[in-house]
Amino acid sequence: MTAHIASLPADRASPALDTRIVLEVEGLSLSLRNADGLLPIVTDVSFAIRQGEAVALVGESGCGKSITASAIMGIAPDNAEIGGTITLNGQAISGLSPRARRKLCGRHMGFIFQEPMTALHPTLSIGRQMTDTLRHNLGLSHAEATSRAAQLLDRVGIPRARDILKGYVHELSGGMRQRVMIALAISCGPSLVIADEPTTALDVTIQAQVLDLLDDMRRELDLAMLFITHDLEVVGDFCDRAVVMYAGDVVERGLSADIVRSPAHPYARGLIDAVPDHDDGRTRLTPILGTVPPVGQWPPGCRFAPRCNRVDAQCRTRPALELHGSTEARCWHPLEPSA
Amino acid sequence: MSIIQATSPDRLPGGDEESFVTTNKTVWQRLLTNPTAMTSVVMLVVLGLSAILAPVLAPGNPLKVSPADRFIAPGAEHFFGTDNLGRDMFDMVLHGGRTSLFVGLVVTVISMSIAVALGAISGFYRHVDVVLMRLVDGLMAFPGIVLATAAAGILGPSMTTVITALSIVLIAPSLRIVRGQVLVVRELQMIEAARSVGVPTLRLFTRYILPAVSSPILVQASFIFSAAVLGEAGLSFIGVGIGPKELSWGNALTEARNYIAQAPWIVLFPGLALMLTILALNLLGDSLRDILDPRLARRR
Amino acid sequence: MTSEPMLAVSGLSKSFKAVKAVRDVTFSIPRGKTFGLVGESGSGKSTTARLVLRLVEPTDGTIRFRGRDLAGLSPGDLRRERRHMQMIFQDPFGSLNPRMSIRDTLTEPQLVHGIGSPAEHLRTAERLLAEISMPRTALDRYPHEFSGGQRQRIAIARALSTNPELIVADEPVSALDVSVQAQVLNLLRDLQDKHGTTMLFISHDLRVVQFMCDEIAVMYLGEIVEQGPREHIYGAPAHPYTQALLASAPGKGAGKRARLKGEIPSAHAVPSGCAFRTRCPSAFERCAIEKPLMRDIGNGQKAACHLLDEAKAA
Amino acid sequence: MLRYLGKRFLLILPTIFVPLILVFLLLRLSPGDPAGMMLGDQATAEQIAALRSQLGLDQPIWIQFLLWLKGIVTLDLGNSIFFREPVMQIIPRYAGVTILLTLVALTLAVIIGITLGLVTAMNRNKPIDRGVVTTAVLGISLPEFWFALLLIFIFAVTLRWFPVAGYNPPSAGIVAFGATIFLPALALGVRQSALMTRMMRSSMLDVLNEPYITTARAQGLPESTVIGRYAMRTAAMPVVTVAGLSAGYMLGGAVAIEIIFALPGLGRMLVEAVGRRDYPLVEGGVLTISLVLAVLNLAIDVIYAILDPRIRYQ
Repeated sequence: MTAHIASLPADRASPALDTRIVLEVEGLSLSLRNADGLLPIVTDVSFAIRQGEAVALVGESGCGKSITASAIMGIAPDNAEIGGTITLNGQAISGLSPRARRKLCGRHMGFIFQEPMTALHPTLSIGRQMTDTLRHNLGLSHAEATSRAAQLLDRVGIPRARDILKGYVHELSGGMRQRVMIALAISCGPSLVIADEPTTALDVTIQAQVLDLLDDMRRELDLAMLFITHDLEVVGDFCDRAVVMYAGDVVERGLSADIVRSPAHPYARGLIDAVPDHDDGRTRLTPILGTVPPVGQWPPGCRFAPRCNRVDAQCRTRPALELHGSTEARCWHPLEPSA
Repeated sequence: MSIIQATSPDRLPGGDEESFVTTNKTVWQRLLTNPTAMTSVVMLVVLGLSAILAPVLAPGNPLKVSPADRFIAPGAEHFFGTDNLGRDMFDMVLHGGRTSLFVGLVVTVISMSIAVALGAISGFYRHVDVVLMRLVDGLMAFPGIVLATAAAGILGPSMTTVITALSIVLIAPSLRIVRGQVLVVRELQMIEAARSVGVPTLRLFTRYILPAVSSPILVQASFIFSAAVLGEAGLSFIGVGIGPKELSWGNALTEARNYIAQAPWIVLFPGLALMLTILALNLLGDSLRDILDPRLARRR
Repeated sequence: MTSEPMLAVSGLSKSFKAVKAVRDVTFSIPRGKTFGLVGESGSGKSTTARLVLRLVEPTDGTIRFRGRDLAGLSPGDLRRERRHMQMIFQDPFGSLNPRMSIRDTLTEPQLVHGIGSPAEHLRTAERLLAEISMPRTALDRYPHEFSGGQRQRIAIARALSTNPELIVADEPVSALDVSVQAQVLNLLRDLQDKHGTTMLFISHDLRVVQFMCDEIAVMYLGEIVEQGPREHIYGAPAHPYTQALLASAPGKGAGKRARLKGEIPSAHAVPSGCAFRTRCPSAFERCAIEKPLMRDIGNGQKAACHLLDEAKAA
Repeated sequence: MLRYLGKRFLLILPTIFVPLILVFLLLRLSPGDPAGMMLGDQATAEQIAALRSQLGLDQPIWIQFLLWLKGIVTLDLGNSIFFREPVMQIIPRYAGVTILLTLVALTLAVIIGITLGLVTAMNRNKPIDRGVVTTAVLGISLPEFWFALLLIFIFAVTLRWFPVAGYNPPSAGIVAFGATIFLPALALGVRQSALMTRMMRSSMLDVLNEPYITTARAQGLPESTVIGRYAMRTAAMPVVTVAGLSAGYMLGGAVAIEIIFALPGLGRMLVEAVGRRDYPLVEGGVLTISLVLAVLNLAIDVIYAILDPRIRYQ
């Protein structure tokens, strides 16, 4: 499977082609078991991330991007049924026991959440949360863990690190909290960091600072980064490649520069057109009509068909993810690449 | 936050221009299909009917003494047996239920009405709130039954005393809940939206705030009912309740405890009736909470 | 353009105990135009929106609307005046009463202001539904049956139901997904063009403000630091904060640009002199001592920064 | 921290005074002459007048209130009418039993509640969870005094494991004391432990859904640490809060329990004093219970402040 992915044309232009693959997700599907049976949430998601590379998982709320990340981390809800294979640093981890999966967390995978205020413990000190992780994962002594924690805080640009270690999350500003979260995620030297909407809750100027920090950390530590977001402009700026999801499906995959400039899938095009353009005056926006179908009410065939302006009878059957121009798209009638 | 909730199906936006989100069952449908709720309703209907129909089911004075029939074990003649004075326990339980349920109902209505009125004022006027909440603090921490005992001792045991004492004691917890809910609702954006539209204060209260707090009030009322039934029985049991001339489940147990070795049934049945009533009310409160507040229900 | 602006706010201030949330805000909106307030959290933009409508009582300042000072109106007069000024809120899930059908929601404003008969209320509600492209069957449905975008459209219809002259929209699309955002923004602009409504538009999203507004004021820590026509604010920002704000927005490539250092100070401890000086890349001594005044820099653009004086003197 | 405790102390004052004032008003404002009622039908007019002036009942009500307040502050509550000795000498003879009973019952309830709450939350919807949840509903519906009678019937009358009634103080040895306190404490504690089980269970289920628990797991911490340190710390807080209220209910429930088990405690003393119209002793009993509760609640506030650093800053 590695060979298959490595041979994708999209990868040929990837800046990180020569490095090893850290994470490989192949045919990942996830359903939630409830009283009425199995509810599919995510179907057939495949992508790979190389060392030092940032891959974006893009989509609107409910597209399944966050739960995909939780499946990779092994912290999906208890009632989730997961199919497909997940390979981390060459080891197939999807078949491992929950206990073995947990051992990979922290040490090999770090996680950054959207809301650091709620993602950090409210009544344990910052230092305690960091040293717990360091001591458990790396077997450090209390003193070693404390000084390592202080170094980490220093590294993510937090002044007075020793004082902050004694403090609590509610005493920090939003940007500082997210820096602590980042320090925690990279604390045990993971090869993969998954960031779930890490800057959505932040102000614009702080968002820029935190994005820069993430970018720096990725380069300095040669991290593979899975960046989950709804914001295509952030993707264009900070990610090498992008995977666009819609209604639990991957609809487009390729270099993020290509997708942002000239997407093949009408949904990706719609997402770009829906954002007000910087250098435009009073023109109308081009919205995507209708709304995302709820989970469990996906149409057969192409799931975007009911909202698509290029739809025809063929769209009643499910298209495959195929190469169109420079990117791969799951579409019968992809857009022509623009010059 | 985002990991589980963003993708949980019930939070997804759904429907488009012509097809709206398919709605869940109405409150009534949920009530009727909730086994716990229906069990409690059936229990309460049976208990209520037997209290109302007690004079028909057990005619005559249940307190009439019949020394020849002392300590008859439960059987076909006397379903629940007889006590130390030869009184039929079945009759006593039926008639005792009238007192318990009557006191419970009246106390619930009185304390909840006052709590809603005061809670509304308290939720809207800061200075009233400060005073009222300190009073509530004082009343909440202190054991109501001790206060009611003192009150009953001073005012003399009677049904009025019991109802007054329990009403006062039970206003405090209800008031705190109503006030808390009003404070939450008051901060909702729909209230600001209504104010910005120009909705007058009184209409704001009746059309926006009261409907929003009605569910917790209903839930609280069933718990207050159960607390009142328990309180009456407790007061009557220690002899400062409705007085020995009236029948109540608590009263019946006062003397029964001296004969527990000879005739355990005279302790068993009034207590069982009491417990089933309280159980039914608690179950009703629990299931109402589940039905009216789906956010909490998902947890069960 | 008529000479008198629809709304003229002057010296508007609000303190919550020791916190000066809004300080000396002055702006005016010509009839039929959209004025944007943009800023990060703690900038006081949402409080300003509520002060303008007197949903929050101002500590100081005047709000001239339709020829009268709103700040001086009695509660009764203010309530009656509300039919001419309506608000759209950020949270489409919270701003509608879940127990009121769409019919009741849309007729409520007319009812409380005594506009027309019940039959007319219903006709207006039906017309509004048509304007937001929703079928008549929506009337007897309840808010929870709609998606976020649909609810926000209903909230817009409610705001229009009294035919107001001013609409204040506080972050009306920030709770919505991008594709739905576009629907709502289009709708707002179409309706504004059709009815000629004046709008005060509040957002943290520079792209959205640029799309919606004719004139824009940038707020920082409770004050307006720069204000002017859209094309000048975006084309030639004069204040270092505006420049930084524009530079921080994503979508410009990953190249390293000058980033603002530090965090937004707490509103409890606003820095002396220029409030922005603690994060400003070009701050100098004067900024800590003296508060910069708003100065005209031509083309209707104004900014409060000492650098502009220095540039002029140089 | 000290400021917080000072504030909590001020908030606890109403807990002491509201019940006392209520009793004061009931005594003074209820129909009939307390002095006459206390002395009974045979008393002469002189005797009544003497008692009236001794109790200060011939003074205006506000003077009575001040005198009464002075008595409380100086802990001089006068003489018991029945025992003919100072109230403050009688109270300690009864208070110890009640306090011990409440503490044992509270400890039982907290241990049972936290353990079962934890077990059920970790085994949600499994047979053990369903079993305990059902039992807890039954437990909450169990009247203490009836449960006490059942316990006596089963363990004292039938199995003869414990004495039917009576009391051995701790000085008589821990086994003798335990034998007389176990059944009363169990009877008193069962409702509260059922309440705490439910509270702990739902609080734990809430906390397990918190993002910071996901973070702890995502950091690779073992489940025992995640539950034992990260979840328990926050999940136990509502239980701590409830413990204060539980103590109050228990002091109330102790009245009936002390009567049933013939324990020489405050509750029984109070009921007897009420029956004898020994008002100084009634006031003394109420004051004692208030003070015990105030101390307990302060202790809980301290625990709370240790568990939750956030409230220290409020």
